[in-house]
Amino acid sequence: MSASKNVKVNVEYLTRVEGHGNIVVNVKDGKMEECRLDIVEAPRFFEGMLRGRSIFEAQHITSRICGICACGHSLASILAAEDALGFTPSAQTVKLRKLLLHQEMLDSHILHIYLLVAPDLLGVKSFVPLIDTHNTVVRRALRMKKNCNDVCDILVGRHIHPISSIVGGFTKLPQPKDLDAMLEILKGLQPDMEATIELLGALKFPEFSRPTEYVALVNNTNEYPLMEGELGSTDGLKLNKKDYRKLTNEFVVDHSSAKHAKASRESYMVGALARLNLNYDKLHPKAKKAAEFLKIKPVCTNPFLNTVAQAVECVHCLEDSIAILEDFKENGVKQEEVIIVGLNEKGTIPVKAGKGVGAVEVPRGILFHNYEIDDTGKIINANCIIPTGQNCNNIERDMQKLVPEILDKTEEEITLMMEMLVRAYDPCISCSAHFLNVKYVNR
Amino acid sequence: MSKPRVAFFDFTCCEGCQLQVANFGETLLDILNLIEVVTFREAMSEKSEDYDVAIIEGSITTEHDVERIKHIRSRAKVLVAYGSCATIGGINGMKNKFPLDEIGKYVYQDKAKHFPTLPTRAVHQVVKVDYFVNGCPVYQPEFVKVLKCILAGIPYAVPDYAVCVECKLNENVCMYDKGITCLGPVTKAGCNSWCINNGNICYGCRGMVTNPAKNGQMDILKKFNIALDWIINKLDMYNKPRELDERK
Amino acid sequence: MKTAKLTDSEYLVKAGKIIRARQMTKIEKLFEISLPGGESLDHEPGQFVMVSIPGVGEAPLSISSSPTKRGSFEIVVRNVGKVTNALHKFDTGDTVGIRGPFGKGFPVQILEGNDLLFVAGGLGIVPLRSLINFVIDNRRDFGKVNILLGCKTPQDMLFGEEVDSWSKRLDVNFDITVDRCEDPDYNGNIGLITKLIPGVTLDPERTFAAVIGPPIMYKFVIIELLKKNIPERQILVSLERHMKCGIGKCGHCQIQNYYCCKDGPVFTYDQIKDKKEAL
Amino acid sequence: MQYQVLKKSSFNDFIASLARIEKVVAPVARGYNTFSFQEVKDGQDVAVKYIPTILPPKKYFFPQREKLIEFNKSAGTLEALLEYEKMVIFGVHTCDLAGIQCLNMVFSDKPKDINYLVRKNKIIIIGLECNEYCDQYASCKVVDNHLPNGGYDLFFTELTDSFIVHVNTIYGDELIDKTRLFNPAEQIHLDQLEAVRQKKREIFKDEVKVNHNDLAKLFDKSFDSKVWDDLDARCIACGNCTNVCPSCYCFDMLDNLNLDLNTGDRTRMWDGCQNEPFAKVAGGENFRKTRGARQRHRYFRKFKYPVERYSRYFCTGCGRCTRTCMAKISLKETINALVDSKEEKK
Ligand SMILES: Cc1cc2nc3c(=O)[nH]c(=O)nc-3n(C[C@H](O)[C@H](O)[C@H](O)COP(=O)(O)OP(=O)(O)OC[C@H]3O[C@@H](n4cnc5c(N)ncnc54)[C@H](O)[C@@H]3O)c2cc1C
Ligand code: SF4
Ligand code: SF4
Ligand code: SF4
Repeated sequence: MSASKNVKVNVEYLTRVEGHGNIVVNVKDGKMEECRLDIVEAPRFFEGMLRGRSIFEAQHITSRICGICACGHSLASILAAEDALGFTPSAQTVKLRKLLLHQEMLDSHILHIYLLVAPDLLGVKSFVPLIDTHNTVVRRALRMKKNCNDVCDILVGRHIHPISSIVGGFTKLPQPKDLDAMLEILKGLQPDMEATIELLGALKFPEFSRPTEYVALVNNTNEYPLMEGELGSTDGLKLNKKDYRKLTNEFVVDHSSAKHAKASRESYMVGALARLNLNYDKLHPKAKKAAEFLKIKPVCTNPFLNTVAQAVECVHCLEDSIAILEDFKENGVKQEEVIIVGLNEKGTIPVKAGKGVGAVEVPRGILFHNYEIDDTGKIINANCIIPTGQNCNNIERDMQKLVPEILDKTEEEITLMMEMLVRAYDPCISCSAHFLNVKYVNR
Repeated sequence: MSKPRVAFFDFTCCEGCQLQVANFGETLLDILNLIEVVTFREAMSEKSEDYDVAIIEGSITTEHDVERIKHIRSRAKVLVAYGSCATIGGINGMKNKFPLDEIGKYVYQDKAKHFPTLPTRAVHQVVKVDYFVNGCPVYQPEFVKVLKCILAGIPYAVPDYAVCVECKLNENVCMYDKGITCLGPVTKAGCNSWCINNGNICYGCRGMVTNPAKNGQMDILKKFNIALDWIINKLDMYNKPRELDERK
Repeated sequence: MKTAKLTDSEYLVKAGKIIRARQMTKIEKLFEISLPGGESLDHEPGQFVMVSIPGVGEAPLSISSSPTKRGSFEIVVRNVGKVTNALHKFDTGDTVGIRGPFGKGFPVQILEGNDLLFVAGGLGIVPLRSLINFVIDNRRDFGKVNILLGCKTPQDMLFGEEVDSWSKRLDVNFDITVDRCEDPDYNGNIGLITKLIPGVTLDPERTFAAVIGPPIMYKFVIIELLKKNIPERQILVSLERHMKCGIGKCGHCQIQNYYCCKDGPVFTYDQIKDKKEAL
Repeated sequence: MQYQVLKKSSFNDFIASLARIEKVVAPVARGYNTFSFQEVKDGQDVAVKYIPTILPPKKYFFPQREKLIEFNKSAGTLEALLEYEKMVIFGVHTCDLAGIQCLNMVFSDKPKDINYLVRKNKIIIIGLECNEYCDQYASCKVVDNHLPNGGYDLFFTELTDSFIVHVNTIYGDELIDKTRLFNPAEQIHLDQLEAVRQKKREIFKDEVKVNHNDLAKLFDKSFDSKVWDDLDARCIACGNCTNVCPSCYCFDMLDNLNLDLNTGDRTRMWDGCQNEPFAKVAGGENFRKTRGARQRHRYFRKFKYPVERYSRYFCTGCGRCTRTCMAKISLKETINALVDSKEEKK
């Protein structure tokens, strides 16, 4: 019967994702005629707006690309700016940035797992009904998110659009009492994290598999690479971050809604699952234990399990944060490194013309910022490549493989499955729309 | 009193302000005791066309946005502009510095025609706004304050004095003493000088005070060894769409 | 940080019970308020109280009723902002916080035995009414009484019936004018209140003028009164300023060296004529 | 004993032993030649040589934000409350002592402000003499505040290797007793103190073109001066000058309702006459609409109005307003400009 089935899925305003997207599936007589993810976000023209501004403002502005991965954008922007300026941050600064990125990862993953994905797996439309049915779970989720937020508040003033993390370092450094406060919060988070892993162990994710190329930062240290390293893939690709364009390799497909990216094959995936697939060995031992418990190991080819990979990363980030803080507690924070740059009124950071790339593993995958500046520090050109933009192509291919496999289900069930698939990637549509050449679908 | 039905809508923005709500932690549950959230696309699949309070995030940048905001206005009893994008145009307003087709081409090349866009406007520049929650992102304690005013049905006035006032009350070392320019003196207070407390400058995200001493401020900024266009850039980062008010 | 309870704080309020509430116009509402145990407010005409709603705030409001009215007092609230807006939602039976009475009212002892000219524009009738009714209730203690009222349109006239009763009294000279009127049947005065003053016959030596209205009104009315040779110290005005404490501390109401809340709100023209910030 | 002596070598012990008895606040360096009063535990934390702090010690007597009332609507209760803390303030310069004296007058003027007065009684004040000018902005001599004039429990003057300490109250005396680090002053110390004072009389000069006795008179004639127009063009109304002033005491009252929509408080918060909405009333009228009028009001509130009400200048000469002004509006320059413009008219 499925062979002659007609299915029309048209999800306008995909919810519980960041940004605006539509899913369009059209199956006629069992034949798939259309299957796409449309991006309908209003364009914001960030790259255009950056031109003519000081490189020292880029971080502040690009942080506003995305409210969810604001810290990630801010960090990628800072790294790109420092690369362009030829500035090398201190070891302490790098460590504090890692701590910040960990909070971002934790916060975003927790939001995704609990508030965006869990409702699907528990058969409700949002976390609101869960307040009554699963009150402890909701409270835990909110508490965990609040904890990450509180750490960010102490570290950089706030989580959304961090204040004190800038080109050159930090405008405010944690005092001994701050270190204690952050440690206390994060240690308090550990039991909730265990409960989270347990909860995920009890949830059932859809079964599906489609091998693809997985791309993430790789390096040859023992550290799970999030900010340092080069680009690597499960297909053996190795590239310097400066050559990111060879990876993202954007191309335009006529019928498609987005400017897509491909590396070695027709599409690739970035994000937690890609990172886990590439760098599993470098995870914190506790994270590995969580992975074993959740039965996820490399190379995992089920995109729905991206959520599980996120949970594993949460454990890693939490434990590594605690380790970083304990190290600071033991060795102290050098307060004299505090920096204030503004528009570089005082020439704190020497300026020269140059180009720079920042590549940071943000919650949804690898993020690139790339600036070209003149010898006054004015931005001449800017380019940002967002993880979801890179994933778009892969998502569509997953959709195209998935639809025929579930044609025996009702249209409603198919719709939900498609939404869940897209959501599993934790897409940040508003970001991606700004930077890839997407077809604007009039709403 | 039955709980007012509250809907969140996002326009052109980063959705960070909506996220500030999720970041309340367990306080969120106290808030949900007071209001019934009927639409919150970022975190809920439920949606409703029946709401009392519409909270608008983001600025108005397309024809479609204009239609949509007018529709929402016609249904909502109370309309709240939420965040810099909505209250003053915010970061998106920097776009207004460029000819629209030029900036479109720069970002989207030959596909630019698929991205029709209008000059960035704040919500009150298109429809009537009842409450303003300024800031990029919004300052949660202020949002709670405004929410309580909405519940009590009384107006809320955004402080119309400079961020410096709060900054001084917090006894920060002034950025100008550090040799760095700061927009605190022309920016509306209400954020408890958030950025300066954290060692950074004020970028003006809450919008200018109603009666800024623009010349005096320019004087001061000019004393620093920086080019005029950078100063103007600085003032325009959030406040560019303000000129649409002035022209009116 | 320690905390202690204070029983003698100036900021404590008494629980005022609204015993009557009446919407007078779209934006003005009258409240009659009684204090616990029927305690008397003991005010002078022209004084004000700080009225508060917990969680919303406080606002200075003139006492509109005469001290001769016992057991309760009246205020009239124009809805302009936060507190006044919230007050408009209040009704009979609700409780508001009361501090006061505050400020210097009209010097009743000095006025006794003299002629009086009342000039009220717009909301100015609210505080002036406390003195007018006081005088009417003690009519024998005063000489000639003239009442001049002005408002935007006939519909904006507050206390219509009461004003009517004043106008009908034989021992009171009464006149009224409106800024504009669309009603073709209206045959009263149209124009500014200043126009009414030349027509009043008075003995300047023994006349005290009490003037309350919007800021812009004072200048012009006072010019007319001076033309009538009323001595400067016999012209009384009541000024309105932003106020937060009511007790001469918060600084908002300062008019040069005067605190409007403590040294006023009623001033003689003589006191303020050299104060450029006053009028 | 009126005068006691503390060896400089015992200073750290002194602060540390004070800190064991009571909370101690003192000037602490904040970098960029700025200081603020903060809690200290040891003498090393204290910046004995400092220029006036960002905020004056006023913040302990009259805090930036202070709860006055707490209420519970459903229970129908409303209580006035006082937040206070016992403490010792070390290192108050003579200008700031004068500032506290100004506030004392305002808040004990009837009706009394109990919150201020009780809190003040919990605070022990240790003054510290400036043997030299703090910086070019200080103008303590203009208002004759460069020499101590009461208002403290103990008063420290730095001598070569010791501090000579004037004991002014029994509270001060108790501290001397409790810390056991002081010795009675000898003639040589008193001589040294006199030498310091003598030298001060020489270096501290009237910093403006008018003697301090004639200042109020200068303002009698200055209300319409065009000096205010100049300030109008330059001032940006950031409000810094009033917020840092030790004798400014204007405030706002704010109600807070908790999320239960039932309990809450009424709080007073510093406000300042430079802020745009300060004198605005409903209906839109602003009685000091221009920045120039607001600046004028500020000056008159220092040099004229309080003289009529409290018979003293409310400028303490600390120089904070000039130091902090974005537009570099200088108190001394303004006074001189007023003098000049008066002369021009003649
Ligand atoms: C002595 C005196 C007597 C008054 N008598 C009356 C009266 O009888 N009836 C009446 O309706 N109004 C009267 N007023 C005015 C009334 O106090 C204000 O309208 C009221 O305080 C505004 O408070 P709000 O919270 O509603 O407004 P807000 O929301 O606080 O502000 C609205 C506007 O009012 C201004 N404002 C705020 N607080 C005050 C204040 N304390 N005084 C003046 N303006 C203020 C604000 O600057 C703003 O422009 C009187 C004022 C004074 C000083
Ligand atoms: S105001 Fe700022 S934080 Fe809020 S949506 Fe806009 S860009 Fe994001
Ligand atoms: S740091 Fe900025 S906000 Fe603070 S006082 Fe200085 S100029 Fe004003
Ligand atoms: S300090 Fe300035 S930039 Fe920062 S939140 Fe406040 S208004 Fe916005």
